[in-house]
Amino acid sequence: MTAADTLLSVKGLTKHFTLHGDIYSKLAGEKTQLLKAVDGIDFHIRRGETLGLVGESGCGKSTTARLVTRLIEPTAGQVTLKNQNLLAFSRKRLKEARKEVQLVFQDPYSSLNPRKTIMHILSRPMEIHGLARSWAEKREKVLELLRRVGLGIEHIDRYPHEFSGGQRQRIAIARALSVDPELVIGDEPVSALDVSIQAQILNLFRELQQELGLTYLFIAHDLSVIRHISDRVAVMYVGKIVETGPAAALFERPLHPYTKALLAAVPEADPAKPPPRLTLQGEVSTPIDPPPGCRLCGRCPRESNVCAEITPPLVDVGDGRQVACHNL
Amino acid sequence: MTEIQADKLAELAVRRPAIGGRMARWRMALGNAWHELRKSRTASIGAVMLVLLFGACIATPWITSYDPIKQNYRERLQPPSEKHLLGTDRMGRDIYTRLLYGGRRLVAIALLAVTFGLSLGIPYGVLSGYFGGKVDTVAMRFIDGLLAFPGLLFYLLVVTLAREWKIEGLANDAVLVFALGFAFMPEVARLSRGSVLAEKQKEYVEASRAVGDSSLAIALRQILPNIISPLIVNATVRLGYVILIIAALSFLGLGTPPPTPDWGSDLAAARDYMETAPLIAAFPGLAICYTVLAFNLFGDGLRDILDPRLAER
Amino acid sequence: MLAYIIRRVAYLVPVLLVLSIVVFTFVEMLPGNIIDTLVGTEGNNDPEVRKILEKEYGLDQPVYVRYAKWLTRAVQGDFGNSLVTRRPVAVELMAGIPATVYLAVVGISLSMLIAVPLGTIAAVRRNTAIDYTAQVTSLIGISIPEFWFAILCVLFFSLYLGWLPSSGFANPFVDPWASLKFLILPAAAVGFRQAAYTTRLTRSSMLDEMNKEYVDTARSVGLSEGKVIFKYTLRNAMIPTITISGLQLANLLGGTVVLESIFAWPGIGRAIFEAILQRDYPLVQAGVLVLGVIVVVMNLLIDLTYRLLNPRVKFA
Amino acid sequence: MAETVPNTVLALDDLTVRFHLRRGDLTAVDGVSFAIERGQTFGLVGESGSGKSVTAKAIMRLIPDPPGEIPRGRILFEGSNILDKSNAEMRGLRGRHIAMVFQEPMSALNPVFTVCDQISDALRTNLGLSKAEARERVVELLSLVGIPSPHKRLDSYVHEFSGGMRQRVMLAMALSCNPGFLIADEPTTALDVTIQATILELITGMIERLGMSLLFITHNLGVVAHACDRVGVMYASHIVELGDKKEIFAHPQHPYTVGLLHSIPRLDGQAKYLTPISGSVCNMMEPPAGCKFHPRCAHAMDVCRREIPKLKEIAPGHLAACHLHDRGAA
Repeated sequence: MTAADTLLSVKGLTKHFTLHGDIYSKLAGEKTQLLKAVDGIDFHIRRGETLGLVGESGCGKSTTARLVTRLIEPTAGQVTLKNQNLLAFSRKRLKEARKEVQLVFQDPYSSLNPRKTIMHILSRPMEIHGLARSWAEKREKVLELLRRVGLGIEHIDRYPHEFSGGQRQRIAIARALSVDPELVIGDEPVSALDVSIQAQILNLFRELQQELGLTYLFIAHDLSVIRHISDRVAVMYVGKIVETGPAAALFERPLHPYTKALLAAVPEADPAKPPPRLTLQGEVSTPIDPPPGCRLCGRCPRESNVCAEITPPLVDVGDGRQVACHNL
Repeated sequence: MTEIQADKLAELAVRRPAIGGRMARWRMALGNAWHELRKSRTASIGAVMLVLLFGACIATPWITSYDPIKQNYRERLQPPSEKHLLGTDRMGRDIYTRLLYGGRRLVAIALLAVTFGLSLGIPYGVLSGYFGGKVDTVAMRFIDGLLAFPGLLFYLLVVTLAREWKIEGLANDAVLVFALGFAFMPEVARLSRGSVLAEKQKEYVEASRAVGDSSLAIALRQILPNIISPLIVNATVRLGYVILIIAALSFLGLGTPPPTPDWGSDLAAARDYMETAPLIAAFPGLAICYTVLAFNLFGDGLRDILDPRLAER
Repeated sequence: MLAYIIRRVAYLVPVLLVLSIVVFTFVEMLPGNIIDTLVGTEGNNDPEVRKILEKEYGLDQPVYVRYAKWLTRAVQGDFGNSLVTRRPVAVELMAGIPATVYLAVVGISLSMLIAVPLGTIAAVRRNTAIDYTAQVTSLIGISIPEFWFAILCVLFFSLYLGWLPSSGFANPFVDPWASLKFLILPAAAVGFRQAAYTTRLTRSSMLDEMNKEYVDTARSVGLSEGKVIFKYTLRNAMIPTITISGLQLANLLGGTVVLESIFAWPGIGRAIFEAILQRDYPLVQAGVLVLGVIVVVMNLLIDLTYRLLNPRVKFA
Repeated sequence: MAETVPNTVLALDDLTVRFHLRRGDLTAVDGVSFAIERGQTFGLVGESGSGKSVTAKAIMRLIPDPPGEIPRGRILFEGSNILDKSNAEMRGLRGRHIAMVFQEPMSALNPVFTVCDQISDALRTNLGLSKAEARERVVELLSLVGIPSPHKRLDSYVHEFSGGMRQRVMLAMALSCNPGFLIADEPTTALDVTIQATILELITGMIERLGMSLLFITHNLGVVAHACDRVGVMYASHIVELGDKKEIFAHPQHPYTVGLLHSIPRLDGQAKYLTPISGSVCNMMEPPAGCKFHPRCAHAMDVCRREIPKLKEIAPGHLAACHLHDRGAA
């Protein structure tokens, strides 16, 4: 892999939220707590590939999406976009970066402004980035976008409430495409949709990637969706990446106990497959003031003494796979 | 792409709403508004009452020929008759005429005051809510301070000041507009801030930021249109409240001094004749009631229409 | 919890500051000054006397110094003397507070007693005659000017029927029967309007709550409809109702100016109103400040009650 | 249609639920019939808006009237029609014989009462326990559903529990009065996959242990595949296919079921492109004439646009409502 192949890389990316940090809490003697939403993660995405980021709710996947787009500012770490340090970007350069990286959100109902027509929603980004000058030019581009995402052109002057969830998600995708981005980040873009619609949208993502050579960071909690769409996968647990690797290998032979547990818990739509079960103990650990050591401590079937003290680093295990576990 | 589609595409690409088109759109919007209004009986009744009220206010000089101020001692305290629809007061002035002129003034003051309050409060609340952080904290503490003024007292202070400075006539009305609007401002600011905070959570705001829209543009062009409905409802109901306040102030003798026609002070003046001519006190009271009720009904109905949670009840 | 209370109390500081500045500015903005009043009344316009008086009243100092001094004294309860009675303003004000509290508390309690059951029934029997009656009555209640309603009450019950005195006050501890007779009309006038608000509020929050899933859950385990409505649902619906009623009580404590003056009720509202008419501005200034403080403190208490009633809200 | 043989706990016969809304009438459930055998778990599966939750509420008689109405059909529970029962009889049935677990325990449990208050209220009303007895029983129930140190969590409020624990509380409440029949309305949908697995295990374990029958409502075919014995597939207010779980997964007969199964991405990563069902669910306010699925169906024929297909037995115990099979049968 050469550096030129890498579109986005993230090193030690960290976001801590402070709880009870203000003066009143201090006056009342409350302890300041740190919510370590994202705690030093590394990953990279190569041009043209899809990296799937999977984990349970609250593990920091969505925060990661917002950090790499600088919708929120990280506490520490580096984000490199096309070999440039995204965090050091000037206002102007950041605006350009907004054109290069686009987001598709989870909730198709709240991600479109209900008071704006589809024409406005899709042409506004072009306006901001000066991609289309005249009204007619914008109009033509918007119609082209609608066609591209499989919507009828007669939809252009309608409002979002006239569309179904799946159609809205198509509009949201069209908006992301309106600025010709290189990287599209999908933050659970199909989890609010019904199965039959979800399949349509997944196919659309695939088609667009092939047509436009897009790069995806695809975030989801549904493992089958991740398996389906991703080339490589990163598994997150409470602010940390515990395992990454090519999708096929990772799903066939998971190495980290958490990945194994996740896979075992999925109920597959096939009565012949083994029933879902949980191979871990207890419930998801808290990201608030987590103890040192591995985040899975206390739940893991393969725990040893060292786990409670030292956070396992993400180490290469060959075949492009990395795992953060002391007891492989 | 089929040929028909290509045609349609070309047509859509070229067709731009012309002026006539825009007019049509307005007409459609108006039609839709009426259609929506019909969904709520409360709102329709309120709307009809308001149309009558505004109509009477606008048409005042044409629907009465009396002078509201000129006294006529030969016709004091007359009961309702063909000549004087609602009778005359203790100065022999036609009550119907005084009600019309008083209402005109009252409604105008209320409308201006509420508009003033909205124009102060909306930007204040929207910006405070959108930018958040320390600015927001300070701004909201200031609002809390203003909200700490109990009931009528703030108006009493302002009206007193106006009296001491001998501000009279139109200037006095302007002071009233200012005071009432300023007192409405904290509520508007709070409400719009609350809506902005709720709206800010929605992903379309994040989406706007993600495509590189500027903060001010997001706050004003994206968020503002979405928070208007509760504000309209609030302002409508507030109009009724403002009218009650103005009436109460003039009832207390702190409004515009006589002989200016004024429902509140006319009512106060009629108190002395309550036993002999109770109708004189009844009419201004009924007029206030009608006006406030109209605004309340309309506001209530509007809330039902605009609040999707109530839509299916 | 503690942190929350500390936070809320700390928030009071800027609020009270705004309040005090506005109240102070009010007197500052009056044309002329206290010397004019003093000198003017005595027909003496000697510049020397003015100078001495100015010094005595500290008017030669810059405005912020005077504000600081005034505030320091006000915090200690010293608001100066009334220009009319020459007695300390604090004494004059304290005399009015009990009557105001008496009226406000009785009025609010009366309204809650009527409005909560009425609002609940209206919500449960939605779109029936009871509901429409309750809705129309409460709409009229919030639309009718309270002074007009009061006058109508006086007209009917005092002048026409002669059952009740038209105005006045008696100490309930001295003559409870007379006091009650004096109380009925003003309390009804306060109560009617409040009841109108509270009925609407109870109805709409009951409707909100009745749509929630926990109501179905309660039914699905076989609880009786009465229990579902009056225990499970009403308890939730009462949270906003009690909160708003508290706010209204706070407002009534300072806002019954009109009713107090119609019924010659010797409360603080009437005291301030009369002070305005008599141009007794130290009393006005202090009165508004005191009422503002009462409102602010009441709001704090209501907020804390709300948080106690509602286990969902964390003290953060 | 549904025979009330003694072994049948619940039988729905031509159940129809309609809502009269401001915008017009909406038939949420249209002629639904199925039966649940004693000790069996019946899975009702369908996408959002298909009418599965309304069916559940109808069984519990929780459809608000107005705007809801049940113009047709019977719900036979233990042989007698629930819809004919008086309110008092219904109260006796609820909790003690039929109970329900809702999707969102956070909104389905009362926020201002402690967990103990809510569960013991049910116990005291239905079983006439004293306050102390009820409290003891609540501890038992909470430990039964796997809440650690239940005597400590007794006086907590719902919001103080985590998502998975909340659903356990919900289950404890439903099981509190030993009902023989449980309705679970999307009990795992709001949960993460690992928690979903534990709750699923808990529910199926409980059902088996207590010998209960279960109506399991879900949109997740994976859950159905592992938790249910018999399955009914709902689409736009109709049951379109009904049969044993293995039959349905191995030989789906209705084009909708087939499409659904082909829409699910697989964990083993086969199929680069999914074959989704085209279009989107019809507007239930203005449903198409004939088969509700025909606008999305690849096999739609003329008759599909005119006539609503009836459920027909295709193989023993396997029914589908599709005109394609008319031809086969003819």
